This record gives sequence, C-alpha cells and structure tokens, in this order.
Amino acid sequence: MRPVLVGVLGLLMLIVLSPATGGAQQTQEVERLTIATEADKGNLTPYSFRPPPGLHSELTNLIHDTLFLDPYTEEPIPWLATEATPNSDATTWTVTLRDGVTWHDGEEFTAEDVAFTYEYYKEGPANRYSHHASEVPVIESAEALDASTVEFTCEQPCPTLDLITLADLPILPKHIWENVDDPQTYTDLPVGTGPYKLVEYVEDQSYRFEANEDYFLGPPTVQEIEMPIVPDPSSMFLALESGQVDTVTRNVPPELEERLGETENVELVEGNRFSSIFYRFNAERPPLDQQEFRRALDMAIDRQELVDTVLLGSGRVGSPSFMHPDSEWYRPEDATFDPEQAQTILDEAGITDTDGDGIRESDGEPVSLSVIVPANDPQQIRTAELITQQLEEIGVELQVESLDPGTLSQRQNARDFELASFQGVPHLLGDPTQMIESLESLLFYSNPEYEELKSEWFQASTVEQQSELLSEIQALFVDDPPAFTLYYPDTKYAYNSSAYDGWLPAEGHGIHHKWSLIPEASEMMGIERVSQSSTLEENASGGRAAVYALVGAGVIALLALAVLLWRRSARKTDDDQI
Amino acid sequence: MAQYALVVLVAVSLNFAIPRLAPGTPIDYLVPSEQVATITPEQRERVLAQFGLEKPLAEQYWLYLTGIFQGDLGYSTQQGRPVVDMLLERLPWTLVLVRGAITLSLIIGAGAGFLSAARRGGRMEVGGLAFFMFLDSMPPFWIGMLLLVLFSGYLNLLPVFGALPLTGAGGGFGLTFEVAQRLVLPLLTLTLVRAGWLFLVARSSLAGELSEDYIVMAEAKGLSRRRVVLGHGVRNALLPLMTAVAVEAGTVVGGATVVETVFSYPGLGRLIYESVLSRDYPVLQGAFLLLAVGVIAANFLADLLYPIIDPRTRTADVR
Amino acid sequence: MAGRQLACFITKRTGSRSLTDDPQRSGPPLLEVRDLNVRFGARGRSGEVTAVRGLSFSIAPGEILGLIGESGSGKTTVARAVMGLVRSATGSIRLQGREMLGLSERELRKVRRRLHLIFQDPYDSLHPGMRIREIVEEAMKIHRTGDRAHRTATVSAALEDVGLTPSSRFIERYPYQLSGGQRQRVAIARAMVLDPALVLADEPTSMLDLSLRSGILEILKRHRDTSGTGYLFITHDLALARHLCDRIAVMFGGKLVELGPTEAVITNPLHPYTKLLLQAVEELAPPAPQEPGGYRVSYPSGRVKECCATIDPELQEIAPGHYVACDQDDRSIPDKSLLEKEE
Amino acid sequence: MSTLLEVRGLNTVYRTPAETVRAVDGVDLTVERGEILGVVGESGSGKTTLVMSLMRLIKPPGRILKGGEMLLDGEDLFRLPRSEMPARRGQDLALIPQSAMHALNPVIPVDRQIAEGISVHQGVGRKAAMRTARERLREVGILPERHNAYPHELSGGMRQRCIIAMAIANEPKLVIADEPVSGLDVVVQARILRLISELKESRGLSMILVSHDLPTVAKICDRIMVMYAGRIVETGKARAVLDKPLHPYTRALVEAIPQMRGPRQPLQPIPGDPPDLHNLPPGCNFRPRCPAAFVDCKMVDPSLEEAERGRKAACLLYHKENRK
Amino acid sequence: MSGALLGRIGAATLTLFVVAAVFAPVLAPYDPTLRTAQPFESPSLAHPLGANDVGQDILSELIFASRLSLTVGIVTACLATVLGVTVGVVSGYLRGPVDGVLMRGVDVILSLPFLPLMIVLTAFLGQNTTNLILVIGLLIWARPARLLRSQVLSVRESGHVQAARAMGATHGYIMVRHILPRITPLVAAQFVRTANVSIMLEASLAFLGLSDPFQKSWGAILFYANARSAFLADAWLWWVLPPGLCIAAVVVSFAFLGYALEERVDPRLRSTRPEGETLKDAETPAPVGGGALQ
Repeated sequence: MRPVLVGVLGLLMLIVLSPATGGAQQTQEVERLTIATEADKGNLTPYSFRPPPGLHSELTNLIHDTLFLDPYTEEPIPWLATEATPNSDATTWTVTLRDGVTWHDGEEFTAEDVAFTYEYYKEGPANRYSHHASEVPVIESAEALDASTVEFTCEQPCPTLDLITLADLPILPKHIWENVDDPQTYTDLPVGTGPYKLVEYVEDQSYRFEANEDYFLGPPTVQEIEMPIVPDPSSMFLALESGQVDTVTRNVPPELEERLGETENVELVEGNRFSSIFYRFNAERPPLDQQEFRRALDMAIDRQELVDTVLLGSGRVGSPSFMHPDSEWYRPEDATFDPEQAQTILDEAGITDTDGDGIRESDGEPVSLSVIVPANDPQQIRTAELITQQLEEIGVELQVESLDPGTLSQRQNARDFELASFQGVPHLLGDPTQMIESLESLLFYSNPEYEELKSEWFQASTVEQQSELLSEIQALFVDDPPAFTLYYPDTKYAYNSSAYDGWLPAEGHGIHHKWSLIPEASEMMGIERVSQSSTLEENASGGRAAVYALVGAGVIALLALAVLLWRRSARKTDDDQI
Repeated sequence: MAQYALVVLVAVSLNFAIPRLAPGTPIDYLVPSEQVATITPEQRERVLAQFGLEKPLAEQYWLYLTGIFQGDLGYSTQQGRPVVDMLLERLPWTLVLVRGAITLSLIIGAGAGFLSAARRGGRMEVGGLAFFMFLDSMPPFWIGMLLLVLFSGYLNLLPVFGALPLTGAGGGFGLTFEVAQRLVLPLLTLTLVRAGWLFLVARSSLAGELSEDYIVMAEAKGLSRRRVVLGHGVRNALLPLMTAVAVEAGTVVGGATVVETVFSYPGLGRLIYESVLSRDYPVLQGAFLLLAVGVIAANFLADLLYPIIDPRTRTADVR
Repeated sequence: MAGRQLACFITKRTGSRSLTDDPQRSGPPLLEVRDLNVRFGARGRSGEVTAVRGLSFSIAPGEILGLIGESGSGKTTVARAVMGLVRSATGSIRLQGREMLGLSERELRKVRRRLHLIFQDPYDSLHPGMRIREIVEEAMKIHRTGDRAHRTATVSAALEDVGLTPSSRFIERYPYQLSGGQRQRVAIARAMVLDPALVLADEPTSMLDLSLRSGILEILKRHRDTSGTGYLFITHDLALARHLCDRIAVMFGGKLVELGPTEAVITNPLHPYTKLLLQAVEELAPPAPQEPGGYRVSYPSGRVKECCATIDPELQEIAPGHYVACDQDDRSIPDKSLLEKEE
Repeated sequence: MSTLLEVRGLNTVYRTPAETVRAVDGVDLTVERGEILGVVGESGSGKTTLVMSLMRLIKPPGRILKGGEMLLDGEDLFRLPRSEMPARRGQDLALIPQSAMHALNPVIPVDRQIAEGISVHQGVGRKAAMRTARERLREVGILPERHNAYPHELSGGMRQRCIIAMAIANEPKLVIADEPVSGLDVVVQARILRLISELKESRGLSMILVSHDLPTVAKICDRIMVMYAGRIVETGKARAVLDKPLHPYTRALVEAIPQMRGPRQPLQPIPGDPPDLHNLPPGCNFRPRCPAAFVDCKMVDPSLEEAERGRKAACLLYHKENRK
Repeated sequence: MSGALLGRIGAATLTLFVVAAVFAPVLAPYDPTLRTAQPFESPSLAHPLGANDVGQDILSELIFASRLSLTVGIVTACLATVLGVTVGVVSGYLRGPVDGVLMRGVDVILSLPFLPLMIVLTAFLGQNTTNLILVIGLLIWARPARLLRSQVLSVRESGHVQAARAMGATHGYIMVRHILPRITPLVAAQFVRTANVSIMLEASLAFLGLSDPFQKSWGAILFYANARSAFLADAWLWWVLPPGLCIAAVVVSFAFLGYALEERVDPRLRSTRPEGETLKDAETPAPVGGGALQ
C-alpha cells in the first residue's frame, strides 16, 4: 500500500508546486485582461437578464452599442447616433446614425436595425429594457427614413429620449433577430457592433471576449478579456490578491479595503456605481397604511449608525430623495433622525403602549412588523438586526425573516410582506423614467400630489421642466417617502495597476464597462482615467508573517509527534511471548 | 426489477413535485422584479408558455414523464437551453471530481483502514482511528476554505476558481495540466472528507473478516500473514466496501454542492444549488432525476455485482 | 435434499385411519397430528421446498415420543408447526381434541398456554437482557396468571425443580452469568411454570457437554413422571432417545419412515434408513466398557430395488404399534455410495 | 514406532491488565509416528487453546510462555523465529479446525483454496498445484464435478472432507484436528471418522484429535489424554482408559455415555458445573464435582503421575503415598 | 480498548460542550446579541476571540452557538431515531408486504439528493430551527431504519423471540420486550450517528445562508465570517478556525462515542478480545443436528 501512497503524494506535490498562471503586462496596449465577475449572466443578449448580483448591462454593452452614450450623463453624448433632434413638443425625434459601422459578422449597421430593435422591444416579450419602449415613454413608432435616419414618435412628449431611452437600449442586428421568435431560449453567441466580440461562453465558468478591430472608434485598448465567473466573494478577492485575475467586478467590501490597499500592485478606486439599500413597505397593511406611522418609523432609523457599523463608515446615509446622490437627477433632501419626535408622532396618532409591555398597540393589536431580507446577503441581515434594535426604542417590534432569493421575490410579487429589504441598482437610482415607473410598479407609491406631478411630468416637453418636476416629487418624499432609503454604500473597486490602469470611473457604472477600454471615451465623457501616481508600495504585513510561522510550527509539531509515536510503537517488543 | 422501476417512478414523481412545492415560480426570476407586478397576464402567460409552465399540473407531469422517455427534459428557464445539454455539460466535471475523490479516498482511506485493521492494538492504531474520525467530522466547506486560503492565498500555488484554464486555447498536456491544477483543491477537500468514512468502513469490514475462522485456516495452511491478510482478509473485506462505495457513489453527485460552490467548480451540485435559488424547475427536475437514477442504478449495480463477487449470494433462496 | 433414488423412503400419504397410536395406551391422545404438510417458499416457484409431507403421529398424555432425524429431515419444522409458528402448514393438528391449524393468531396465543417449546441453543433462547426471574415468569405475565407473589413463588419452585438450588442464588442473575447447562435448566423451568399439557423439546442437549446431558435428561424424565405432561423429544441422537423415549418416530426427507416402541425400533429396525442410522451409531459407539451382552445388529447386504425410485410407500403396521414405510420384503440397507452422494 | 512430537511444559495464558488466565497449564504430550492421540475435555478445558498453541497461532492477549518446548522430529518449533512458522504450517503441522462450516473462504472455490497451500509449500505452478489439490479431493471422496464448487454449495460433511484434503495436501508430519465431527449428523460423523481411520492406515498419518465427545475419540484413537481446566488429568491407551477409567472425572465421563445396548439404566450426571478458568478452586480443580474427594484434595494440587503401567493420572487417589 | 478510550474522550468533550450550552449565560463574557466591541476588532484580553462584523463578541457567540448545534443534533437524532426504529423494527419483524412497502419508501428517501432537497424544503417551510430539525429528521431516518431492520431480521430468528412467540406473546409485546432491548446498543450507535450527521447538515445549511441567521450557530458564524471575508484577513484565525473546530470537535466526539458503542455491539471491531470471550466462543460446540430452521 505504501508505494501507492507515496506515488499519489508525489503526483500531488508535483501539481502543487508548479507555479500558478497569471502574469501581468506593463504596456498600455494590453494583450489580455482577466476580470473576475460574480455571476453568470447568460449569453449576454438583452434578454439574458438576471437579477443581481453581477453585471449585466455593462457586459451586454461590451458587445452591443446604444445610440447615445449612457443614461446617467448630464448631456446626451452621441455614440452610434451622431445627432438627435426633437420636434417642438418633443414627441417626434429624428435621429441621424453614424456611417460605416458594421456588425461583428460584417453586415452593415443601418437605420433598419434601429427601427427593428425598438419595434422588437415594444412588441416582443418583456425584458429589462423593453418597458422603456412600451411604458415610459411609450414609443408609438420607430421608422427608418433612410439608411442612416430614424424617426421616433412618442405618445406623449419625451424630452429625455436622447438622454435616457436612446442611451439605454442596446441595438440588435435585424438580420439575426428577425428570425428569433423566442428570445428566451436563444442561446447563440450575440452579434453586436460593440468593441468586443464574445467568442466563448462556458456556462457558469467564463466568458472570453476579443477586441473588435473594426470598431468605429478604433480598436479597444485590450486585445482579449477573460472573464471567469467566481461566485464566492472570498475566492474572488483571493484571486485578485494572488494575481490570478487583474480586477474583480464585485465592489470591495469595507472590511477588505485596508487589506487590499496594502497588497502590492492592487489599487482601489471609487467607482461611483449607484447603489443603495432601502426598505420598501406594503402600504396596504395597517398600521403601515398610515402616513404618520411611516414617518415615525423613518425618523426612528439611525442611518448614521448603520453606515458606521455595517459599512464601517464607507458609505453615505440614505436620503428620502430615493435617487442616488451622485445622479444628475438627485435633489438633496435630508432624512431626519429624531426618535423623540417619532414617539410624539406615534402618541399623537393614537398608537400608544397601553399594556405597558414596551410595545405600542394600534387598534388593540401590538405593533409588530416583519421585514423580509435576502438570506444570502449578510450586510442586509445585519442592517435589519440593527434596525430591529432601533425600532425597539420607539416601541415598535420588528421581526426579520431571511428568505432565499426565490421565496423573497415571490413574497414581494405577491405583496405578502410588510417591509422588504431591497438593493437599489443603477438603473433604478439614476434613471428618472425608471424611477417614475417603479414608484408605482415596485413601490406601490400613491399620493394625490404625486399623481398630479406625475401627469405633468409626462406632459413636460423639455428636460428642464421634467427636472423641476422631479425636484418637486423628491421634496414630496420628505414627508411621505415611497421607501426608506437606509444608505448608499461606497462602491470601491480594486484592480491590479500593473496589469491595466486605464479604468474610467463612470458615474453610475463603476469601472468595468466598455468605456474603460475605449481610448476615445475618456475625452468624450469628460472623465479622467485613474492615475498611476497614487501607487504606494507596501510590504506584506507582519501579521501574515506571523501566520506563516504559526502554520509552519504547527505542521512541524504534528510531524514530530507522528514520528515519535511511530518510533514508540515500533519499539514495543514482546517479553515472554513466543 | 419491478421494484426498482417503482422506486424510480416514485423518486421521479417526487422530483417533479418538490421544486413546485417551494414558494416562488420561475416568473419571479425571469422578469426583472420591478416589472413582475405590472406585467400583464398575457405577458406572464407568454413567458410561462415558453417553458410549458402555463399548463395544468397534471399535464405538466404527463409531459415530464413522457419527456423523460424521449430523453427530453425541457428547457432551462434561466439559460433557455435544453436541460439535457446542461446536465451533460456538467456531468463530466462532477464525474472527474467525484470519481477522482472516491478513488483517491478509497486508496488513502481504505488503505489506511485495512492497515489499521491488520495491525491491531498498536499505538498508531488508536491515533489513526482518531485522526480519520476527525477528518470525517470536519465540515467540508470549512476544509475547503482553509485549503483555499492556504494554497491559493498564502502560498499562492494554485488557481482559486473554475475547472477550465482561462485561455481556452491550447490542448494536450498543457490543458490537462491546467485542468489538473484546478482540480487539486476540490479533489483534496472531497478526498479528505470521504477518506475518514472509508477508513471506518474498511477497517471494520477487514476486522470482521480477520476474525473469521477461515483466516485461521489460511494461516494454518502455512500462508504468510501478509498473504493471509491480502489474499483472504482484504479480498473478502472488499465486498462490503465496494458495495458501500457503489451505493455512495450514486449520492455523492449531489453531495458536492458545498465544495463546488466554494471552489466555483462547474459541477452538478452547484447547478442544483443555483437552480433552486432561481426556481429553475426543468433543471431541478432533470438534475434530481439524474441523481435519483444514479443512486438507484448504483444500488442496482451493487445488487447485480454482489453475486458475481460473492458466490454465496448467487443461490436464489438466499435473501 | 432427498434425491430421486431415496424416494422409496418417502411415503405418499398415510392412511386416514388413526393408525399411529400407541396400542399400549388408551384414552384420547394428547396430541394428534394427521397428514401434516409444510411448504416453504412461494407456491409453484423454483424456491419452493416441501419440508414435511404427510406426517401423522400422536402423543398420549404423559408419553415421551422421540422424533429422530438428521439435519434437514424436517423435525424442527414439525415442532414449529405444532406450535402454530408455521403459517403454511396443512393437514390436521389436534391438541386435546381441538384443531389448531387455521386458528387465528389471537386464538393460537391462548392455545399456546398449554404448549411449550424448549430450544436447542440455551445461549440464544434466553433474552440476554432479562433476569432469570423475568425469563421464567414471562409466560405467566403474557397469559396474566397469578399475582406477583404467586408468580415469584412459582418461579422459585420451578427453579428448585430443575436443580437450580437455592433458587434465590439464581433468580436475580442474568443469563450470561450462568453456564450452558444452567441456562438449559432455566429454559426447562420456564417450560414448567404454566404446567403445559405438551412440551416440545428440540434437541435440548445437543449443545451441551456430555457430562451435562444426562442431568438434563433426568430432569425431563422426572417432570414427565410427576406431572403427566406429554413430550415430543426431537433429537438426532438415537442413544439419547433410547434412554428417554417411550416411542420413537424416525423422519427422513420430511417423511415419517418408521414409528414404534423404542426397544422394538432399536432391536428390530425395519426401514433401511433406521438401519443405517443404527449402524452409524454403532460405529461411533465406544467399545463397551463391560463385556458386551445381548444384542448386536447384523445387516443383510443388498441393494435398493428400482421400484423405490418410483413408488412412495405408505406406513404399514408390521408388529403391534410398529410401523414402517417400505414395501421391500427384505428391507435391506441401501447402497452406501448412494447415500454418500447425498451428504 | 518412534516419537514424532514431544511437547514439554506448554503454558498458554491470556493476559489482560485485569487478570491472567492459564488456559493451558503445563501440558506435556507425545505423539508417536502413525499414532492418533485423542484429547478429551469439555467446554473451557483449554482444548482449543492447546491446538492453537501447537500451531503457534495464539493471538494476543493470549501468549505462549517461554520455557516450554515442542520438539517435532527433534527440532524445537518454539525456538523458531515467528517468521519461519508459516513455512512449517501446512508442511510439518496441519490443522483441521473446529468448524468446517466457517473454515473455508466463502468466495474461493475449494480446489483453489487447497492448491494455494500446495503452491506455497511445494513451489509448484498453479496448474500443478491444482492437479494435486484435485487428487487430494478425490482421495477424501469428493466427486470430481464438485471440485470447483464454492463452500456454500457443499454440505457439512463434504466441507469437512475438503478441510481434511487441505490438511493432508502437503503430506504433513502431523495433523491436528479440533472437533472434526462436531456439528455433523451421526451418519456423516461415522463416515468422516471412517475416512480419518482409512487415511491413517493408507498414509500412516500421525494425528492429534481433540474432542469433547469421549466416544468419538475412543473409537479411533490409539491413546487418550483427558483434559480438565487446562491440565491433563489422565492419559493412557484408549481401550484401557475406557475400560477402566482412573480419574474420577474420566470415570464420570464414561458413565455419562448413553448406551445402545444392555438394559436401560439411568444416566449418571456429573454434578456441578464445568470449570471456570477465571475462578478455579484451590487444591484439585475437580474437587467441587468429585464424588471421591477427601480432605487433602482441598489443599494439594495433584500432579500427573504414573498410576499404572503406561497410565498416568492427576489425582491424589493414585499418588504413591495414598496407594497402600 | 481503543474504543473505550475514544469513547471516554468523546464523552468528556461532549460533556464540556453540554456544560457550555447549559451555562452559556454564565460562561459567556458578553451577551452575544449586543455590540460590545468595534466591528472586526482583533483579539484582546477583553475579547479573546475578537469581535465579528457588527462588534459582537465571538467567544460569547461560540458559547451560545453550542446550544443550537447541540439542540439540533440531539432533537433531530431523537426524531430520526424514533422514526428509524419504528420503521426498522416493524419492517424487520413483520416482514412480508409491510416490509416491502416500508423498504421501498426507504429506498426512495435514500435516492433523493439530500442537500438540494433540504435547500428546497427549508425554502418552502421557512428558515427556522423547528423546520430545520423537522426537515433533517425526516430525511435522515432512512439509513438507521435500514440498518436496524437487518439487525431485527437476525434478532427475530433468535431463540428467545421464538420462545416468546411460542409462549403466546403478541407482536407488540415481542417488539417492545424482546426486539427493542436487543437492538438498543445499535440504536444508541445510530442515534449518535444521526446526531452527528444532523449537526453537520445544520452547519452546511447555515453556511449556505439557509438557516435562521439570527440563531447563533457555528454554521451561521461561519456564514458571516465567509461573507465578511474573514478568510482573507487574519481574522480567519479567530473567526473561522474556532467555529469549525467546534463543529469538528462535537461531531468527532459523537463519532467517538458512537464508535465505542458500536464496538460493544460488534466485538470484532475491538483491538483485542477479552479472554473470556475467546475461550467461550472457541470451545462452545457448534449446534448439532436440525439446527437450521428451514
């Protein structure tokens, strides 16, 4: 038996001792970049959308292009389009397209493709984008006037069409998609006009992208992108630390900031991705149906404590405005933290502790709420834990139910909840059309004043008008919030600066998107690439050396013990025995 | 035979029912959550219809059953791909990992177990027993994480994730080497976890055999102790061990979930885990079917195999 | 098991008349077994085994009937069938005139009060976790006889009866604290407490050392003498049977091949198998310590006639009370090699 | 006749931290060439330990104490290093173990099991070994078509024949049989004993036959040793021991044999229980059960002494000082 | 001998944990639900194992967690053992069609994939401890049932069972008085084994985030540790190692105990046989004659 064992061990050692892959290039023209992403997002068509975690549109947009640059910029930046002109009341838009753009398969990109895409989104099965063509705004028609002109007609004025809608929706090649009846089961690799071609997709394993040398803005800076899918956060950062990947798409959790900052070649950058944690509530359930009660709850939440404890200070307190503070559409409004005021409001509303058990009663029933949180997100669970304690102070009991994602969505969709913990995504926090729509569909928000403002918003024909109305809407939220925004976590990203440092922290998107890889983008968007200058070399901390020593000593001690025991048992001899 | 068929049928039916018992439907996952509440019944119908989920349960069940016989397990609601393809894609990885782990742990665990049973009463014996029982008692994910931190983190020797090298190009030895490198840690984890159990099985079955009278007879024939232990004891002790391994081999496919998650390994366990979370009924059904058939087939095989290796069970009237 | 060549030892069916009573005794039999058949395994399947066929015998009150046969001859099955432990038994088993086959489980349980079975293996037949007192009084508890004091008294008396004196020394012990002989005595004591009408003893001494056997036999004999209980004594040891039994029944291949008074069967064996058995015992017996007196068997040599392969002879009365199932005129010993193969 | 085996001062003990049990206590024995020595004793008398000691197959916590010797053809087997014993077993010493039902490996055909021992000792090839094995099987009366049967396909008697074939496979100097017929039917018992007698005649087999059954031993053995509580209490020619047992224990054994002849007499049970090796009485071990015990028996542990010509007994009754 | 030693070690360790569980409020330096330190605080005299991600004392968490782990282990084992024993005894004793049906049921349960099924079931029933115990208990009884059945099959053929039947005892009486006591050692061993398995399963589920995250359990501590990257920081020394070692220690002490019990049932496993056994076994003549009940 022993030779076999030795053989196996030898083989293992051979494998173990050989160096791992992963090296870094120093040139700006980078041959290959390895980016670990946290979730499989299918074959990266607009229809392969899956809920977070993980990047979807950023990846989809490596392959696909939109007519304008991206929905979170201040001014529309032309991309596939060169120009978009509205009519006087902004109901009809004429869009001129770039010439000489080709699809990855060599077909020419034309206005037909654009018109087809919008019709397809409007008529076909729903996806993450389609409601921007069918709901807000309602695009009546998209018509190709000639090879490079498309005319869009909206049912109502759509002043932000170029800024948001056209900037958000990826364009599909007509010659391929006109044959696709069922986009959900379409599994071919997608064809787009984007800077990268998806050349390989191994489900749940990795993506591989190759540069599109014929890209209309010139070849991108990185020749090839490897994108392994690493769901486990620890593994992901481990891979980054050990140089096996060059950057990871998961934002750096606060507890790792220090450690990653100390790691050689690894740099952190604030990516400005829009993110928030908010509690939506079910306003149909008493006492949540009372505005005073909701207001009291909102006041009783100590957001600063949440930020300090759960985020270790790496974040901003939530604002009733709901949208992300860095968004162009955000109107600063501050949440009040005043538990005493909250108590007074509750007392006045007749929600008082009548039986002296520390919990208030409403209509004779103790006020006991439950909040549903995703079981796989400890940050949210911890947050709920803290809020439970905070609400206890004002005599409101909160029970936390942690649910797996499937059950969580089902409960929310069935409106079977009181409070629900939710993670805000860029789309929701930076795109006003999405927010307006979500207020009803997602948050079930209804307020007579809001209804009025909303219909005005739909009628508004300029961006300025809409912006103003949005300010009014957000001001309305101070007294009657549609949800309790708890905090906006910082979204720092880590990358290996020796592998690539051309990252562009684009508002709302983080750093992992195609603009980081397109030389022109920095200038077009007016954003600086991350600089090399701030790199600070630091040695491995003493703590790690101590751990090495400890593990080593342990192994040696074990070996010594084994040898000792072996020899002792061998020395045992027979005395009087034959 | 008929009994196996019945067990398969019941298991298959349960596999159909269990995912559907859980709250949540694929629709909650298929459509962005901010829209689920607003999509019209027609849209909903349309999405469900793509996966045959709009039909009454009885009909779904019938289609599922008939589908099985045609090798058609439907389409994944998440990937939109045929479930059969997805399973077949994952199966090799799981098999490489699990089969490798069983083989290795068999060599290590059973080898040590046999050794321990053959050399009774030594100081090493109690130590070995305690050691392997301790191995058997460590949570797999914990071992996995510690190994990961040690080998990939502190020592930076091995890749952290995945099963395939990133540069999909290349082939031959290089590719094999890369795959092997990525296999080391999950394999090691599973091996460590299973070795303890196999040690105990091997030890007790050899100990049992060695106390049989025929061992005395074999020694009395003049065979060396080594030959007695290997040729008679181990030979006979392999029977229960092999049956145990065969039966276990069926279940182990599902048991690798945790390790596969830790190492981002594209096995069936992780597929199942993710499908549970996304309520991907067709994939779940397919995977459960595969597992159930695996277990039952392993049992069946063990039943078939047993008479071949153990002549005592050949006669019909021995139960 | 039995090959075709030996079919001649196997009777087709015993006649319906009750021919197997002991002519010496009068009065109704205690146990009457008629045409007992026991099959194992599913009917008509390949695994089907007929363990007992067409068996008839009877036991009078206070009589010890020895049932002799080798392993696989079906003698244990007979005991189990009489106890009602075999579901597939057909025919008729009457205890004190009452038919026992076909009784429901509930009725059977009542009947079993009057029956008791003593097993071969004293290590196995006593529950290792029960004290001697509990073991002996178990039957009384099951049948709810007597109060606690009465039970204790009965247990003590029974233990004293079988020679476990003083009973107080044994009553609180566990079986593993006793030797094999003592355990078998406990098993016998257990048989006695309910004062059964019939005791079935299945090889009660075969696992005991020679030095202990005779003690057990004497206890059984004494019990029969004092209580008038009938015994079915199952053994493979002809010498033991000779010492204990009033009559001997010889079984082969699930059939009764010879039945008669002990001395008659031993001194004048009629059936070839009985002869073979006697010859073997003779061969094994030690040279007599004293001058051998009296009887020495000598067997005529000969071969089994062909007819035996096809004919299944019935039991016939050859002498008063002495029955044999063989049609041969010269009931000769069969060819040895024939039996050799059948081992 | 010459002496084949001479054992002197064999002591085998089972030693645990709690106690030491002397299962074989100072046994001497000799076996002549071509002789069958019978050893009789009931449960717990140390018979099997004796057999295993002679094979040197005692396993811990049992051990054979130093100081004894076992001369086989003049060579002391107890002095051989343990590693050389396998070469002797099967070649010099063969064993017929207690339970034929379990002594065969259930998953190997019988002829191959026999051939295994042959090829080890005779260094012949597989085929030659198989040929020899089949020859031996024929010799013990197994029909050729059953030679490659698995043990469970054979009846008890046939298995015992296979074991015997295995024992004589390498024409050993001495065969040690432990209860070769217990567990078999009477008819089969008779045949097996007949086979052993025949083999003794045809091959000049030397043998030690151990049994709890005095009649069995008496029938085919030349000499008898009676064991009680790990000791030899009586030796002598078989016939003589049976005709005139000296030791009270032997006498009791003889009287307990049910007779097939003569008038039916009540059997004489031996009072008391078999000896408990963990808890032996002081003085003579048999005293608590002995009808002839007297005062001295409580104090003196009798040694085995010559009582008559060619007969020895370990009983104070036959010690010189008591014989007047 | 080895088994007894291991059994003693197991019992001692287990006692330690039981004591810790029972006297947790006394032993734990802090209330583990309160934030008594800075988040991610390193070990210090005040907090020997540091603090977790929200500043709860990890040592106190560990001590309180032994309550849940042990409760889950023991209650689940009770449930599974009761089920397993009932099915095993009834099935093995009655045999026939009852046996057939029950054993096919066992086959089905054994053929179901465990962990995924538990994930589904906990998702369905809700993540709380009671459900967890129910789910684990309902899944793991099959193995003990099958094992016990085979033991019952052999016990039911033993003489004293036959004797009791012959005495006219009812099936219920025999199962309770004769079968059960005989299989008790095996039941005990199986009990320990199932406790073992369920503690491990609980830990795995908690680690995957599928148990009640507010119940302090070792698996849940590891879940948070993993999710808050403790594996990557030096925190693994005080946040990851201890709970893992606790799980391993409890499981292994159950295993030691179980092994000691099994060894008592099956003397063949013993390193060395007590001599009494050797003599008795070796010299008891084998059954003679019609021993085999056809």
